[in-house]
Amino acid sequence: MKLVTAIIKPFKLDDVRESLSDIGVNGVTVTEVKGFGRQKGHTELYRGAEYVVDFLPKVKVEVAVDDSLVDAVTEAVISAASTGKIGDGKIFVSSLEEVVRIRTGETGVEAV
Amino acid sequence: MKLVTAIIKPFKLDDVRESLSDIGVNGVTVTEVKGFGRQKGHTELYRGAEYVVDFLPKVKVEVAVDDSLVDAVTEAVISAASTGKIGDGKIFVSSLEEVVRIRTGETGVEAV
Amino acid sequence: MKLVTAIIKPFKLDDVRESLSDIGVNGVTVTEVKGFGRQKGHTELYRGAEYVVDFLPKVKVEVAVDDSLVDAVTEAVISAASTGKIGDGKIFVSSLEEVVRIRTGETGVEAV
Amino acid sequence: MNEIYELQYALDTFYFLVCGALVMWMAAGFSMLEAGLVRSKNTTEILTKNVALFAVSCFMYLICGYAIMYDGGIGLMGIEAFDQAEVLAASEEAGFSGDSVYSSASDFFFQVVFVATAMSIVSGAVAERMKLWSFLAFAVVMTGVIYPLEGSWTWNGKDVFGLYNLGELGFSDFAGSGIVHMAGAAAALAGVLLLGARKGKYGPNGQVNAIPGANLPLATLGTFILWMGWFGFNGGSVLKLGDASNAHSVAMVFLNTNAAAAGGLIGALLLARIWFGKADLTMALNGALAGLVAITAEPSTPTALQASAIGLIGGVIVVCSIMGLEKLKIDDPVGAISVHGVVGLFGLLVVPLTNDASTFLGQIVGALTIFGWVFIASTVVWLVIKVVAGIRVSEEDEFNGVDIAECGMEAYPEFTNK
Amino acid sequence: MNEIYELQYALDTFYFLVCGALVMWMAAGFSMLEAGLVRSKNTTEILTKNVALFAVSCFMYLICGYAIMYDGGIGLMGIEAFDQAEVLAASEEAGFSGDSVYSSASDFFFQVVFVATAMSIVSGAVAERMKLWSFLAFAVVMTGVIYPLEGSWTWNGKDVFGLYNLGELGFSDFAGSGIVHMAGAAAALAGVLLLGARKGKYGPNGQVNAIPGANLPLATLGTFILWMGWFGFNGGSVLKLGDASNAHSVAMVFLNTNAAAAGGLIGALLLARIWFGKADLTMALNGALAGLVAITAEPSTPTALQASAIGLIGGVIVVCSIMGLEKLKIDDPVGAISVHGVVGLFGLLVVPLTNDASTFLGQIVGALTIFGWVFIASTVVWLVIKVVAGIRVSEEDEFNGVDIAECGMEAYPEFTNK
Amino acid sequence: MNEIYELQYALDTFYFLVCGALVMWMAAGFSMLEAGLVRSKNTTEILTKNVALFAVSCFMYLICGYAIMYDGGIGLMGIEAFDQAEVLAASEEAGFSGDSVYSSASDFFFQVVFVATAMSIVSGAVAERMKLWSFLAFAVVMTGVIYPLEGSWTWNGKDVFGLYNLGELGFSDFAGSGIVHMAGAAAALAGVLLLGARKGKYGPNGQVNAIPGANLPLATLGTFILWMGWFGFNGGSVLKLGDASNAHSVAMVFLNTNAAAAGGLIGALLLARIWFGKADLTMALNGALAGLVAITAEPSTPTALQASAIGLIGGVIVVCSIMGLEKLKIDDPVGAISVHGVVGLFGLLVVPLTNDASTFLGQIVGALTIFGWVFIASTVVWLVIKVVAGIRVSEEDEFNGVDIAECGMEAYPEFTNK
Ligand SMILES: Nc1ncnc2c1ncn2[C@@H]1O[C@H](COP(=O)(O)OP(=O)(O)O)[C@@H](O)[C@H]1O
Ligand SMILES: Nc1ncnc2c1ncn2[C@@H]1O[C@H](COP(=O)(O)OP(=O)(O)O)[C@@H](O)[C@H]1O
Ligand SMILES: Nc1ncnc2c1ncn2[C@@H]1O[C@H](COP(=O)(O)OP(=O)(O)O)[C@@H](O)[C@H]1O
Repeated sequence: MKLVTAIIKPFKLDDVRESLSDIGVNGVTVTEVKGFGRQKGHTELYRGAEYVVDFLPKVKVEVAVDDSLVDAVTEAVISAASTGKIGDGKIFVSSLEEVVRIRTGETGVEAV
Repeated sequence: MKLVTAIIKPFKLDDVRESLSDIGVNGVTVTEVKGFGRQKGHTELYRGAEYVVDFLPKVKVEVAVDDSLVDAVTEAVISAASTGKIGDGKIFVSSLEEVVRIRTGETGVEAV
Repeated sequence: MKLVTAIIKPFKLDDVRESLSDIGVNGVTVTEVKGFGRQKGHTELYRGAEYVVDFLPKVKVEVAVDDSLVDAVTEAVISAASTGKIGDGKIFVSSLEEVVRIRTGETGVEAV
Repeated sequence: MNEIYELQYALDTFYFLVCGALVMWMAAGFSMLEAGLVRSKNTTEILTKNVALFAVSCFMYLICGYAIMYDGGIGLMGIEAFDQAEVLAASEEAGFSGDSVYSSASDFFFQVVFVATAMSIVSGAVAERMKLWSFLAFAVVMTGVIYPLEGSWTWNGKDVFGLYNLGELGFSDFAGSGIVHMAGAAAALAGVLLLGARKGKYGPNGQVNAIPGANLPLATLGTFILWMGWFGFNGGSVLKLGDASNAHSVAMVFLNTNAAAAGGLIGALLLARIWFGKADLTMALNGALAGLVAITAEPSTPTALQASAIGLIGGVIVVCSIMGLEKLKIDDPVGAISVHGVVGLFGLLVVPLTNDASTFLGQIVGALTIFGWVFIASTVVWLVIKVVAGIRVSEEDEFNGVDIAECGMEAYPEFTNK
Repeated sequence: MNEIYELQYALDTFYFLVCGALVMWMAAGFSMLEAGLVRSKNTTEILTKNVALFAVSCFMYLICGYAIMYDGGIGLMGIEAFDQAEVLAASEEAGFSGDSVYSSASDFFFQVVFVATAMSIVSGAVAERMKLWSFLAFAVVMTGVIYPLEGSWTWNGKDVFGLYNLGELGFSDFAGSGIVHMAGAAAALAGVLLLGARKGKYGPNGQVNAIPGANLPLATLGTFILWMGWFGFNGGSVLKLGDASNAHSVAMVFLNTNAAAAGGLIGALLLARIWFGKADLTMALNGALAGLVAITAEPSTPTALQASAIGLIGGVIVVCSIMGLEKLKIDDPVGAISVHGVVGLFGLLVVPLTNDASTFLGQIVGALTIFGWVFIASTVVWLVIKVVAGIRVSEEDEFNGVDIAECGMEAYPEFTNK
Repeated sequence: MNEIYELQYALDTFYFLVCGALVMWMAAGFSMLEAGLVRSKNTTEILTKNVALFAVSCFMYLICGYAIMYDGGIGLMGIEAFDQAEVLAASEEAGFSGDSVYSSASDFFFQVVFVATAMSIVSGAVAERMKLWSFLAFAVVMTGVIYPLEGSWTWNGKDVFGLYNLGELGFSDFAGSGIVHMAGAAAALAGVLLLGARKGKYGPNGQVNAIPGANLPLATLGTFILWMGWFGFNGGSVLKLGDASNAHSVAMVFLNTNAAAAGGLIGALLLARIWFGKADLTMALNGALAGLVAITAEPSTPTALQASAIGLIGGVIVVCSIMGLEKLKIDDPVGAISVHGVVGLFGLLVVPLTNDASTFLGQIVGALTIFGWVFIASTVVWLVIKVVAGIRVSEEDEFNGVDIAECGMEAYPEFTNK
């Protein structure tokens, strides 16, 4: 099993979720994160003092899938999340040694 | 060292933490996440327009433990987090190459 | 590629980000988390009833880097995040099988 | 002289309207106080309860409550009529320094906002677990019948079920420590006893768990609104402004009302500091309200120092009462039963100290009558509603928050919660 | 008798000032209502719009609006002068029960806050997408010219462009259901049609997406503030307090205003419950406001039951209107066009039922005149601004929220959003 | 004629009470403004400070402040007494158009809320780092002695320490730009200088860091509340309503107060737009308050245009002052020293332009006297408290927020913070 983690722009979340559904992924876990990268933050102002908000809101999408699906998932994320503008984000793939469904105790592919 | 990551129902957090303490786990890191899976979201209403809140609040619990403890931790989480109803969540186990305690620089089992 | 994950005290975030920049790391992803460990929580009071806030606010910093940079990153985090007081946090290093930049499709070291 | 009477009539009418508008404003105060002291998942519902109970109170009192309490017409029939000759004759009879002559419409307006106040007290105590529509059903009966009947025995001087007369026994309740506040608290207590505590409020070993309110600035704002509105509540209850003596009386009432609120806040804040080691804001707010409730039974006769002391004691009492009710596992999220009930009783009992026209006996009988009637009648009504429609939301709805279940809508839909 | 006239002058002046202060307070009500019903990323901007439009309204009406509407001096020149002999002569002429004689400064104060009310209605409807400075430019023209001209035809009895006279046709609008509320809604509608809907409000297949307001306690507070302020709005519009008959009239206005608000809330809440299955708080709030708007055209002649009914129908209409406008893809985040426009029209049309001095013809012509003038004039002004400076923020700014783009500042900078 | 005097007495008393209630309401305004402009971790504490300082002010002024300022009885002894014959005699002597005769209780009520206003100014400036109980200890001395003494020299006409008389020098401060606002700011400045800036406010290289307030809707609400309350503050300071000339004066004061606030808001908003490139809401709010402070020293003599201009200049000054104080590293989270101090001084200095009864010399000496006395006395008191109990919270408590440390309670316990 693999864990595919994508850091994407928040407003792309619905698109990504849908395109994952389309390829048969039934579950994802989503976290609000803040990203720092090549894309620059913006400046805010408060009573005459400027300050830079460096960190940009991003969303982290995690999907545990069978090894065979990794490429499809990666593709799906890229096609749905890409805007071509800086800051579109990253995908990380890592290996999971075990996956368990808490409710049933099922493991492996059965569990996701 | 392994990292055990559990996605659970929020109101089970205290139970899980306690049952982990019981088996000697002294530290955990918790993140608010939103989950999408077989469990369906609910419908809200605003001025006559319905909308579905797809993502359900979940809690992600991460525990770094020695390899020997992985099964015990998995067991503990399952027993504490399970309600038998859909949406109870998942456990992912992955491998950590290194663990460091920032304060002391200790590594490995010493560090957790 | 490796993923270096550091759990640190929130007010050390800016220092850590700067010291990472200094060694050439251009991107990080940050998550608000709550930690439970040796450092104790504090007590709040509400209308005469005390309650313990167990979980302390922490920040999780994730950096994907080339294998060669792992030690430098670890060093940088330790030096920036350490206060010497309990609760300074942990660093976890794990392996990434693939890294993709969504915008360009670049992979590996090119992608970060 | 007729012009002078007309000016007096106009001034007194205006005085009632201004005071009434201030009391109406208290509805916003209760809303904000309660919205601040519940959890965010129950906030939309408590707001809905508060706006709806205000509307229901106004409607029911207009339909039949005022008629029951003051023998007026059903639906205020005829209140719009104005007869100058009648007004002048009444003024002549009363004399310039006699009873007040003013528009009956202003009288209704001033009275109706009192009913809403009584009802607002209930919503806070039963918050976070009572069904919205069951609550509103209760509001219909409370404001249409239970309160008006009790009001007719006190402010309208009728015999209690034809048996005895409170005024003759020396009962006196200037602006309603008992008639409004304790009455509201009695209805609330009946509801709370039937409802039970919020899930998780009391632990298995008798421990009391804190369930912090989600938005303390709102609670503070609510308290300030109530404090301000109370000037209308007590100040208007002099019932006449238009001669020098009564004007001075109104001024003393304002002064004493303010002094008592300040005293109550100080009393509660200091006691909380000593007892808990921290400056508990919510107790301070309850203390100010307790000071206000305590002085409400008689704000015109105490000196400024006496008013301060009465308020201060009220503030001390309310902290003790809140802690005591917790021990008894009577779960009142906003402290309404303590503030309005326990301190309301205290307010009634100190009246004879400064007002010779009242007696301890009268106060005790009056308090028992009001509490007994409202508590028993409310219990019956709550029970009927419980049987017919249920009064408590399901465990799941309580866990998820009543906002989604009852209103379908979150109060702070964008903010992430811990 | 001179002293009596002076007292009457003082009382009537004070009455205007108190009522004016209450209407000024409505500005806070609109701010809170709108701040509660927009998303958090657009909150600073809507607050800025609201405080700034109030200031602009006060300034422009002072400079030229009042002069246009009531033939006064530019910049209120001379309003500070006081001549006792003149006052007494005027009082003598009017007689004790005749027209009101009071300070012209108090008159201006009472009038100026009405302008701000009309303008506040616009800000809500165009929220979350209109440029701040374009909005304020519109406010300059609306409060300096468009509203005053229309006001001169109605409350000042001038001929409409020298063509016909609304008063002669039997048009009557007591406190401004049409003159203030529908006028504001007409300007809002013109703006909304040119602006278009918020991005994401309407889906590709005609589906209506919910965009929930971020802070419902604020919206509720705003409604309570408006409810309270409305006593000044309608109550002050009797224009005289200082004799018994007028005092009674003021009292009836307070009573009816409250009854209509309560009726509106109940009507909207029940309809929403039946229609959507849930107790929709935002509809209940709109219902209360609808009740208030509905009674505003004539709060002095209905009986209490009639006022309740007028309010209740207003509450029902507003829910239907909001749903209807959604169908038409007219995107009004706070429901201002429905509450003030549609129900304002309804308010005008029911006047003849209780007030014989008005006619249906007069009401219809009046409504068409007000709506036509304000809508057309506003469209022209919006168009000019659109060409010169643009009226809609960029898509990116809309997505990120106008707060950062226009004000550089978040409303809740510390709170994490979903 | 006696009835006329009684009506006049009643009307004037009522006028004081209504204005006093509006000023009391300003306490809520300061609370909300300050609660909106601090960080969420310091919100419970600033709320506690605000409610507690109001109570302390009321209590101390009742105990000894009023006696010191106006030679009354300690603890208001005897204020409750009413003697009709005395009232009538006094009215006769004053004459219908002469000095106002009204209830002394209403006078106290109106005065006491001014003290609280002065004290509220302090809490904002020292926010986020001062110990709660040290602050309250200062409040005891400030409201019990420092302010009353200064008030006795100005509004009560006593010689300054027996040396010179401000009235004789031509000092005039209608409603307290100097006596209340600048006095509060002087005490605040003394506190801020001893306290130092909040940690992190100023960077090592002289850079100024922004520390955004957590809840701008609250800050806006607070400003609207203050704006409304100010009608009582200035309007009541005419001290008499009950004849035509004074009634007109009160009306002019309302008009000018509103015009100045509007002017101040516009001035500050435009300047901020030009200077910073953005429509800075917090500056606009400060601008409105600056306009109000500027006009407070003399709202009755300017024309409407003059009042607008005075307000506008006040709004410009406040932005410059805030930026200037930042340069000097005087850290004032809410801008209280600029709004009430700098603009208060400006308000004093423009009085002679419209009011011939005042002189520049008098204004300057008066300003120096008030500022000198309050600043020096406050410094001494702050120093004593600093030595005895400390005035600043520990670095750790400041970092974690004073809410937990002082009140044990979070203001928004459920919401996740960035
Ligand atoms: N080395 C990294 N490790 C972890 N997260 C990263 C890394 N580099 C970038 N990110 C995340 O990806 C987001 C987008 O990266 P950025 O450099 O701004 O643009 P792009 O993805 O187009 O190159 C960042 O905001 C951050 O959350
Ligand atoms: N493939 C997956 N990858 C990551 N997270 C998942 C995956 N499937 C489910 N989850 C997480 O687990 C939660 C529960 O899953 P769900 O399918 O609703 O019920 P169950 O765990 O009982 O099968 C989801 O809300 C989501 O957070
Ligand atoms: N075994 C663990 N697995 C995951 N996170 C941990 C673990 N132990 C500690 N942490 C995280 O590290 C933080 C600091 O740990 P703590 O034991 O308090 O202090 P220290 O790092 O100084 O030993 C915790 O708050 C928690 O977030």
